[in-house]
Amino acid sequence: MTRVDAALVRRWLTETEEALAREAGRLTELDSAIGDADHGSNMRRGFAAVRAALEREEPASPGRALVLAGRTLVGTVGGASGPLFGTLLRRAGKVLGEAEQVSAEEFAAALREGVSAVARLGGAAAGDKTMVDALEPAAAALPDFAAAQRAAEEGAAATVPLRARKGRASYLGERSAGHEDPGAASAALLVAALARAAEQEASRG
Amino acid sequence: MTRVDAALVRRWLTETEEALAREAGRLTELDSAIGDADHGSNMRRGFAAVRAALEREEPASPGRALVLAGRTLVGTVGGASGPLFGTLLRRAGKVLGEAEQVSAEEFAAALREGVSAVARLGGAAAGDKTMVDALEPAAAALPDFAAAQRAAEEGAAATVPLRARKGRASYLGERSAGHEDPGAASAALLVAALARAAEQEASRG
Amino acid sequence: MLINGPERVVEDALRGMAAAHPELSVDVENRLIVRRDAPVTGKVGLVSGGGSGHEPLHGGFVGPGMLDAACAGEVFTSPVPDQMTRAAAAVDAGEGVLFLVKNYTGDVLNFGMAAEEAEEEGRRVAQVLIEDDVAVTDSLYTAGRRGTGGTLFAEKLAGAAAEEGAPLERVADVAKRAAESSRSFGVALSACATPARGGPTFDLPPDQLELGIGIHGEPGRERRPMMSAAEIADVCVDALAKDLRPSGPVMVLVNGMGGTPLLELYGFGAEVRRALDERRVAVARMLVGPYVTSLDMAGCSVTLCQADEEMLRLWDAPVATPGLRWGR
Amino acid sequence: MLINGPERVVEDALRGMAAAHPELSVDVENRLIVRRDAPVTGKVGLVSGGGSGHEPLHGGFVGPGMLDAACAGEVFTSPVPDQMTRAAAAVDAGEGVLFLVKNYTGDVLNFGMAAEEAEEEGRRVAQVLIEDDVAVTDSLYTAGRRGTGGTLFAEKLAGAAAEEGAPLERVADVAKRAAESSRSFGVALSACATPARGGPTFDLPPDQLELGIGIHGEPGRERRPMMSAAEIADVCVDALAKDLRPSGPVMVLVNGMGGTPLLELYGFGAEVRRALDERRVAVARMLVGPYVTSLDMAGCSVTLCQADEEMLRLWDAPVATPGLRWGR
Ligand SMILES: Nc1ncnc2c1ncn2[C@@H]1O[C@H](COP(=O)(O)OP(=O)(O)O)[C@@H](O)[C@H]1O
Ligand SMILES: Nc1ncnc2c1ncn2[C@@H]1O[C@H](COP(=O)(O)OP(=O)(O)O)[C@@H](O)[C@H]1O
Ligand SMILES: [Mg+2]
Ligand SMILES: [Mg+2]
Ligand SMILES: [Mg+2]
Ligand SMILES: [Mg+2]
Repeated sequence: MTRVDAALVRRWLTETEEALAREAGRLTELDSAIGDADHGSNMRRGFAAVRAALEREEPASPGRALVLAGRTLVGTVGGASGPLFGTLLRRAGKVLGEAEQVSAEEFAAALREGVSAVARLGGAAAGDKTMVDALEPAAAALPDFAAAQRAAEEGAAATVPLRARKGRASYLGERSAGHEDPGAASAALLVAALARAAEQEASRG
Repeated sequence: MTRVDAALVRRWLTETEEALAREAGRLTELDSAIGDADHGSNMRRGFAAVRAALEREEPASPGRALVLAGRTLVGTVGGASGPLFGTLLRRAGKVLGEAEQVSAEEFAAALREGVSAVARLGGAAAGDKTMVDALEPAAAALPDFAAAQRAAEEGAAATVPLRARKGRASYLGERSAGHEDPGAASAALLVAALARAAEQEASRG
Repeated sequence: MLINGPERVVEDALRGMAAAHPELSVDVENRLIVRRDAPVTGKVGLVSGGGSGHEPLHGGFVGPGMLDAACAGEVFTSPVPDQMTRAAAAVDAGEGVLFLVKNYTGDVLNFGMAAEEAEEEGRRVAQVLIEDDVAVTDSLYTAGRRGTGGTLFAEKLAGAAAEEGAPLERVADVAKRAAESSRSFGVALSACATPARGGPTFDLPPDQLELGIGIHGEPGRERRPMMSAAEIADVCVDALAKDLRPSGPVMVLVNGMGGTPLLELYGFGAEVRRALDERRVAVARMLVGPYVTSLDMAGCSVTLCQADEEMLRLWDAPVATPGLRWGR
Repeated sequence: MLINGPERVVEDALRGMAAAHPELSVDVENRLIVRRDAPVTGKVGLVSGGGSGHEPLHGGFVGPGMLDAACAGEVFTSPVPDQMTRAAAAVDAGEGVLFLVKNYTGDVLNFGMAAEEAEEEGRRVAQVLIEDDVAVTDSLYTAGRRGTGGTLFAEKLAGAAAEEGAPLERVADVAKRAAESSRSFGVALSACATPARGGPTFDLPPDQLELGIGIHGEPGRERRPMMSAAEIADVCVDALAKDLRPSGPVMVLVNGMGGTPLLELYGFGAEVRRALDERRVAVARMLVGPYVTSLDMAGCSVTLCQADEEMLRLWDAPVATPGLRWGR
């Protein structure tokens, strides 16, 4: 796969919506251990709205699709994850602009900018036990989508022993260690959905 | 035992206090099934106050001891059982008047009047699933104290299948059946304590 | 539990009331909460009380426009006659005293003894019984209907009438009218835990509920599989409307039993309103909150009080108590 | 739970607020509760909001003398920027708008985005952050202190200042002063059950408690064997006094987390008062009740707000909201 178009982005976000519908319970479970037990329903609500918006507006370029998705997340999720995941997609979309197709490299670079924007907005660095721990290594591995998925999943798993320094898990101090960060877990789902969408695209030729 | 004096009444009520201290948990348990889970602590509080009042005031006649005990119950228990058990003892005491000693027959007659006063005050008849179901047969068996104890215990046990028609158990309708009435259970403890006190008196000669 | 020990619960709560409400006079030893300016010249004295565990009822309803005094019993145990005679003495300005009594054997007997004593002391005492709970149907075979949410209407309306300077007979009449115009029905989603027992008073699995409960942690008339808020509202409103047959506007109390979050209670209130609208019952006033509680019980009750113009005027009159407060 | 379904909880509650409070204007679709007379000419608009599940905070604090508008998020989830910009538009009378924001990443980010948008629309917007929870100690390694009970003081005092006609800078300054003068500490005796989860958010045996909890059902900093109310009060007051080092009189909020009966809460209040007396901290005002809750969580928090003369005057100023009401 060398080109990324609006269809691929739509497939990515639809895949994500389905994965979140399946995994919402687990994410909320993770969030009840070190947070406030809403992450699963937050993400699910947000991506259900994203899917509906994409179906309604049928954006013609990957950039527009991402901006629409990001804006929808900001407008429907709330909490910490709404502005953060929303910024990830919106920023990446803005970087891509109006082009109907972009190269995998351009796409990867845009997502990297999105991830930087997330880290800036949240003031979080790798190791703070947030979604950034899954997003940064994944962004670095792009445009190898399969490698990005592995990196995100490893990054999420690596949050388990960490003590949180950002978000509400940080209030637990030492007790935040020993649990996977819910936002990192959902970020890994997002990246895995991207790898699946890319693979489907590749297999379709 | 042919004569009843203040010492016997004091021993009776002290025995009752000790029995209630032991059995308060069970009484509250019974009251939580068909009432409001306070009967054990009510009775315990009341008879602890009775014991203290008797020790403080050392009434010289059985009548005065009973009036003091009854008044103390009215003044410290509250709920349905305070006025009812209070009336039982106060009325019996008033019947006995100032005599320093009374016969077992006089004592039995006074208690029978006390039980009638309870039934009148509460508007309860035998079979309504109240303390009256233990008190009435016991009063009828007096002055045979051992027989009275048996009658009270049987009367209390016989409340199990009944549907309550008085007190808060009546609100449960059919669901009140299948549980022993807490007030009948404590009435049986009261009568059993009397039998014990009388027996001690007899064995002492 | 957040307590120092089961036997200290009521005393500690009264100490807390004293600390938080300098505008009230709290007699911790005798367990009385009294308006600081009592007896109020020219005003009938209003006394209520009952077992503790229903807060803000009754102590939280002491103040201008509502009660002059409340007697606090042990948890779920009616107070003793001594408390009520003392309360009567504290609030009697010579215009007489009204006892507002929830219909439970214990309350009736203890208030009855107190009324006798107060009359022996030369006071004029009237008593009004509140018996509004339609879950208790057959009063021939029960101790009569329980007094629950209707108490709030009786205390508020009679309090307003007394504040206006109405004589004892009229204040009693207003209380009686409020009580007779009120119907309540309660539902439990959990049992409550009493301090004496240290745990729930009965077992209720989370997928079941009890219909027709009172306010003393007792089981209800019937256990049913869990229902939605909308279904529960329909059950409550049907039971109430069948009994009250309202012909004009009603005042509605959507009452929390203590453990139900306000968020859920307001949602339930929306369904009660819908159910009333559907049955064409006009709602003149609506109050939502935990007012007549049963410790930490999860659940709710609905009270309808059929209201004429005068009752609405008395309802709207100013009230300034810890638990209910509006107007001037 | 007394609900129609986890996804309908907030909407249903808003419908209930609309039914029970005709004096408020409730926008169910956009999840806003607004003073009916907003925008009030000559008055700074006060907007707050946050996740639902803390009722009466914030929607119950809308009304004369307190907030002009509140934005309701999903349960424990901060609202979205759209809601806040709409609220700003609804309450801006040209005097500017103050956002009162509890310090949580979600609230800070969403309110921050909304402030940008509102400024792009040409409004003057100030923001004040509330971060009063001393259980969160090391702010270098956390998202800063949480905003909890101090919010009530900030909303009440700033609301009173705005009602007096103070300009935006001064209203913001009052809010800031209230926030900076407040310290809170919370204790859980049980977890809370969120509708989405359908059960408790963590396991807490009845013989244990969690110290240093927030208001989102999260576990605290430390688990301990059960303590008496007196011991808990000492722990809370020690933690607060150590951090605040009060030099003058304080206002005290003894706050229930939702599931603790008022009877217990007042008893705890008595112990808080004793603990303050013993440490020679003068108490100028004391409020006891469930004001900043965490659904049905059993437990409590204590907030101390060091108060000067002006703050006491603003506290005593009239307020007329569903959750807090006094004065004219
Ligand atoms: N400052 C931050 N920077 C980056 N990610 C963050 C930050 N704060 C929180 N997060 C992420 O957000 C997740 C929580 O999201 P969610 O539960 O939806 O919101 P909330 O914490 O407001 O309830 C955390 O698991 C974490 O990954
Ligand atoms: N009308 C009545 N007549 C006789 N006994 C009654 C009556 N009502 C209640 N009782 C007795 O009182 C007992 C309950 O006492 P208690 O639990 O202390 O008071 P309460 O019912 O007020 O909580 C019942 O078990 C019953 O035996
Ligand atoms: Mg969360
Ligand atoms: Mg009982
Ligand atoms: Mg009782
Ligand atoms: Mg949240």
